[in-house]
Amino acid sequence: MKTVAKFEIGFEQYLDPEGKPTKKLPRTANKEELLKLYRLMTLVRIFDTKAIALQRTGKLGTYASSLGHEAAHAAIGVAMKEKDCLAPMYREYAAQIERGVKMSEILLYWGGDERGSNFSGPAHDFPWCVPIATQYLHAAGAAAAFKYRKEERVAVTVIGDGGTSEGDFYEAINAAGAWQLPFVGVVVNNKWAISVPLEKQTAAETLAQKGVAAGIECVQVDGNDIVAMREVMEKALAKARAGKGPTLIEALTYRLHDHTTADDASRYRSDEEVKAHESKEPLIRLRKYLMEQGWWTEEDEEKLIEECRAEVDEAVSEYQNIEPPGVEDMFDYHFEEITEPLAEQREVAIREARRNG
Amino acid sequence: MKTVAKFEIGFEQYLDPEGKPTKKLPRTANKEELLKLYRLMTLVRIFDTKAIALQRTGKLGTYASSLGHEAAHAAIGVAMKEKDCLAPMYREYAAQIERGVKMSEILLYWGGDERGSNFSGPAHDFPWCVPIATQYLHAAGAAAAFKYRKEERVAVTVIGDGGTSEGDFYEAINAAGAWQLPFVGVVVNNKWAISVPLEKQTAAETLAQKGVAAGIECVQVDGNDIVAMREVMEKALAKARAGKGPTLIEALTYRLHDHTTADDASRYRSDEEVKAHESKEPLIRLRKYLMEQGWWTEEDEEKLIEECRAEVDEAVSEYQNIEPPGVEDMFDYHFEEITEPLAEQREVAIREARRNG
Amino acid sequence: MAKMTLIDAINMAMAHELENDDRVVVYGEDVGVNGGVFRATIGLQERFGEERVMDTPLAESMIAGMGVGMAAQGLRPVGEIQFSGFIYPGFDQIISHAARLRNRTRGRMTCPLVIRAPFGGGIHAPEHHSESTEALFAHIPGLRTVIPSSPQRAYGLLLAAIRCPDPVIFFEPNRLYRLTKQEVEDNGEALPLDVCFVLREGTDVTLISWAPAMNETLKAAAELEEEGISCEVIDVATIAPLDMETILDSVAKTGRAVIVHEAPRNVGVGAEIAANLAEHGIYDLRAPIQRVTGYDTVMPLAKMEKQYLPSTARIKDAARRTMED
Amino acid sequence: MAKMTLIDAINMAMAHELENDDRVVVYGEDVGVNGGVFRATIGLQERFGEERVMDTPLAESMIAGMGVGMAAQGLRPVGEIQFSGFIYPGFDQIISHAARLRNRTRGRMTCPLVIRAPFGGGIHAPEHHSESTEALFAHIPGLRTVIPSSPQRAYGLLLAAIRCPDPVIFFEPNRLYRLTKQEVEDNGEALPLDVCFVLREGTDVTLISWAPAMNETLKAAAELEEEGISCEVIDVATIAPLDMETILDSVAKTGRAVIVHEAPRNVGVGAEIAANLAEHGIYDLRAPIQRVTGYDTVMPLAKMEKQYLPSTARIKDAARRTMED
Ligand SMILES: Cc1ncc(C[n+]2csc(CCOP(=O)(O)OP(=O)(O)O)c2C)c(N)n1
Ligand SMILES: Cc1ncc(C[n+]2csc(CCOP(=O)(O)OP(=O)(O)O)c2C)c(N)n1
Ligand SMILES: [Mg+2]
Ligand SMILES: [Mg+2]
Repeated sequence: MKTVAKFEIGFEQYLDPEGKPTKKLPRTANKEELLKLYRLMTLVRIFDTKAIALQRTGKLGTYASSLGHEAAHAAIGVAMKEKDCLAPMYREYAAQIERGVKMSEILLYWGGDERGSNFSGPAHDFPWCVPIATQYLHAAGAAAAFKYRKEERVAVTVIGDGGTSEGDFYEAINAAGAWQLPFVGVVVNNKWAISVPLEKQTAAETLAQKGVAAGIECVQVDGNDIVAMREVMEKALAKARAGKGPTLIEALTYRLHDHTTADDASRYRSDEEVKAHESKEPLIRLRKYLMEQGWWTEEDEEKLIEECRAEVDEAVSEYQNIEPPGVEDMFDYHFEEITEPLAEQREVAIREARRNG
Repeated sequence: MKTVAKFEIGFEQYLDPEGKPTKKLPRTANKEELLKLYRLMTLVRIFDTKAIALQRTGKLGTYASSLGHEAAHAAIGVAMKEKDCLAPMYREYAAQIERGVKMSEILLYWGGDERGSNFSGPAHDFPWCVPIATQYLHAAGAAAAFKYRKEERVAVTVIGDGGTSEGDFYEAINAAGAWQLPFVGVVVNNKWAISVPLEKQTAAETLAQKGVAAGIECVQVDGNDIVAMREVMEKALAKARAGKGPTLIEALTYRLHDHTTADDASRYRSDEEVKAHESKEPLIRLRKYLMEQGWWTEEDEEKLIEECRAEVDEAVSEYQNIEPPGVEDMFDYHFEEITEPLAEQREVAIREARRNG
Repeated sequence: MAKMTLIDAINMAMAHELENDDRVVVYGEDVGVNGGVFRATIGLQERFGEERVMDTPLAESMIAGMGVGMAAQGLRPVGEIQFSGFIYPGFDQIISHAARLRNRTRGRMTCPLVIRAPFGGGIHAPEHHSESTEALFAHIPGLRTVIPSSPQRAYGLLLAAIRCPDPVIFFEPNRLYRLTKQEVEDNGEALPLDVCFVLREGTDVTLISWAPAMNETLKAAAELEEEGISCEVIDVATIAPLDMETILDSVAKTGRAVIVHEAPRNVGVGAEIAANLAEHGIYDLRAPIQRVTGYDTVMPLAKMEKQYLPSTARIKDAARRTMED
Repeated sequence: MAKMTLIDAINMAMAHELENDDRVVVYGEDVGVNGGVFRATIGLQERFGEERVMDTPLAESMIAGMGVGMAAQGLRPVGEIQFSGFIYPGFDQIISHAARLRNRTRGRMTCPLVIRAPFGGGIHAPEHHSESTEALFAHIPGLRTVIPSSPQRAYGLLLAAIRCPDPVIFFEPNRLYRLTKQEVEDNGEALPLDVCFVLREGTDVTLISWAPAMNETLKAAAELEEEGISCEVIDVATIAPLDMETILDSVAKTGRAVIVHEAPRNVGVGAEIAANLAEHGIYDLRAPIQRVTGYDTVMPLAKMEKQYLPSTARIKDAARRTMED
């Protein structure tokens, strides 16, 4: 049989789990940038711990932890420009915080308040997206708008390993390929979709290769290696910005926490498996590298943790001090101008609310 | 960058457009089998011409021609066993006729009568499927049922080039891969989805490679070469039957007619393009090969055409003599037992029908 | 002023908006060179270029979902679904995103998306090509659903839909695409998206209808007139939000109501209208409300579709029944 | 007889059918080891094996579409959609295939498929986890839609759904999953799929409800009793096909009707019930029909959901209003 097409999936890594370079680091891996990233990742981790604690004490609704995913998320945040557009799923806090979303807004959303999605990040960024994989099409649409207006902007979107089984994921990457859109799709492969392990999700050896179906560039990266992750993001963004088409990036990481606070992962996976991944998590390896370089000390670490705690505490008290929304909020954002039938229902609801105090 | 996965897409061909073998033909390409196939393809082509004529004279509704696709369809039909299950799209008449569907039933369906789908083919075969790509999931489900009951049966399904852009297509092949189902998916790439050419449909160089996304075996084949097409089908079926997993097959062919009788392809594609493909169509090449072998003569050809015409004419008169359905038919097949509200509406409709004579 | 068909008016409205608003793009399966399978977009790609009138891959969730993305980023996308029976794969994007983006972000992002689709039965088309699906969309908060039934209303309502800062599902009765011609001026004047149209005044009974069934409803009114039954005829047209005021006013006058639609009866839009009449107009009603609708069956294939569709005769019967009480 | 919760009864019904019918398979996202996110399928994989209780990839169209395929080939698949708000990607397969296969093939093929999904609000869940979508399914010809609201009805109706030779959408009010316990015998006795349940007899006003709102409706009835208003309470439960006879009989007796549901009002199932009352019971009605429903808004996030949901107070108000006329 004649061969008519060939494909190879590459894997990128610069820092191994011990924080040892596996090859020469790229330009972006300088002291200043790496410290910035380390701070961001640390902040998000402390935020995450706090959010889980808030949920456990009834002060927050169901919350999706980002524990272990910090490098993948942070790299997305720093590689993007403000004018680029992010269509996230629901746990990429590091990317969003870097783009200006406040931690209090994240809490507001998981606290059950739509105002959290009217956030301080770029106004053109999409809100959290719960229906799995749908956000990939929003990003493709955004990219089409940028291309149409000849703007040098890129739409970036994120999905999980489980999400790659949904039709919308494929429809989006196929359209991005067909139209050569300025689109970067990230698959954050954390090995689990709630209780479903990757092996049950697909027979594909890598998730990067799903891009082959769309005829687009695709690459796998160590998503716990912030250096590699950033480098791969930067390249994909530059390519997209130059009008050279979309990229699909599979970031290998691991979900160290339960799926959400409503989940109990001990029901379906072993402690040993989790333990085995704890040593590969992204903060340890970056800290080791920074210390090895002499760019970071135990004292720096302690100071940073304190600073982050203070920042998180402030966000929490901001969150807790926000006035509850009025019942009219439920009605006022459905149409630019409220419709007649809705206006009537609004009156009923306001009356009800008054009656109930 | 380290390479973590590699893929190659093979292309299968035995007979070139001139009917010349490009390599040694397989066992199935013996005189008896090839003559059977040639007869089937000729019958379907004559049927097709007749159906279009019926539509043009108001005796049939919109009809989807299979002109040019005969080899791909016929190979599917002969390679499958009766116990296997076919989930077709809407133009694979050769496959269906081989499996026992009557031409009069095909006409009945396109004539706007549901009874056409209560056909004489295997009772477990799915009916025509208009919502593009949905049939791929039915086949995956059928395959799951066969696997569950440990039956040595395979579910075969067919889609067009356009259909490979739909989410259901990907969800089906991914599930088939994840569960290693006895599933064979055929993509009949006829280069056009109504007026949309393949280049606008996807950036993928081949449609076979879409199987890479699902981690399943995939192969491209000259779909106008009945020998290659059959061989590839037989192999995929044998593999599936042996419990060794699914295959995705891209069959390269060309839609020589309008999309359907409601379409006018001259609006969007050139005569030259169509002409260029006419010489590559499947009947010519098989006839040339048969004649070269001394297995077929002009007289055989004339006789065959006459026989086929007679057979088609009989089917047409069968179609035209079928009693029109009663209005109660509209109600009687929604539930095993008609529901109360529907029974009331049925009475109204019967009264109405009586009034209108 | 030119006399034109409903589909010409649709085409003219899109051309008008493409001409006057850079943010407008038209996209969908076969809308380019082919001009759509019904030719609604004919000539638009030639005139406005491939960047503004785009053929898409074959994927309805993509059409809806990318529409959300484009609209959220400042475009005014006008997507076509080839037939309303193929809109279902896009349902999730419409209900979960198009209809919710403004509310979800408390107004930060909006979704000025129009999804057009040929609609309804009566043209002897193949399976799935004749569906009446308005009830599924009318039930969705945050969405507008509009169905014109004359060339003038098609033009004015489509302009309004494209200019609307919120998502609109715009169904086009394909049976009426070329049925009659009407003078339509290309004056850029939009019609309101939340007011019903009183097409005929009368005193005995109000016939309330929309979409292709308007045709049989108007015929019934004319024929009933000859029998001495005076019908007021309302084209609901803006299915959601529903303008009950116009309907209630009319029924307050006539005391009788017949609701006519092609979609299945059970939990159809006719039910909502009847429920409102029962809630707010019960003391005006001089006879039970009548619904003349499609049956609660799958839309049949061509041979039976005439028997499925509400006929003029059935509408007349229903009106007469209201006069008996 | 054991006292158990509604979710226990669901689990027991599935176990009963898995035990007694080889054709039954349970499948969906996280239904295996994890037992479903609410634990409805807990222990089933352990007991019946991975071949009969299967975790699927994350894809709802696949769950619905493969369900059609499995059902057409002789299995009795019971698919789970993780929350009713995630059923939309499977909508096309449900409406275009599950509901039509028997009709399309004139009975040659059938689709005995059950799709279960947790349903409704009130549990402070994240976005999209609290939707009430019954109207979208009740409108679809060829489909049954069922929502139990007590452990006993959950058991009997789920048995019936699994044994039904036609497709059934089976919604489970997650707010009631663990709210109360009731004695349920594992006797394999199914309930009919087309009869409403009269839960309480009364003479002044009929309260018609279903799904989680049954809880507030029953409370309202008890409290109204103390005020001297005697309520008949109907749990519709079998949403489609709709048993109007039971409802009409009750309203013929009481002369007053209050319909209560969580879904948005516009073109909801309440509209169909009201329309039927107006058509067939108008001369029995002594007061305008009242609908107490969710607002025509997107289901709000947790902080506002209490204000969205029909409260006992609103139901009582509506009942009192019917007594004023
Ligand atoms: C369409 C849809 N189906 C189901 C769910 C319920 N659900 C929420 S998260 C999740 C698993 C997602 O796994 P993955 O894509 O790997 O992302 P991760 O949470 O692991 O980051 C599921 C099934 C949903 N939110 N949307
Ligand atoms: C879901 C859906 N969308 C749109 C259509 C309308 N339609 C019918 S055939 C067709 C093109 C199909 O092209 P392809 O898949 O290449 O198959 P071919 O007809 O060329 O064999 C379209 C868009 C449909 N039937 N179903
Ligand atoms: Mg995951
Ligand atoms: Mg094609």
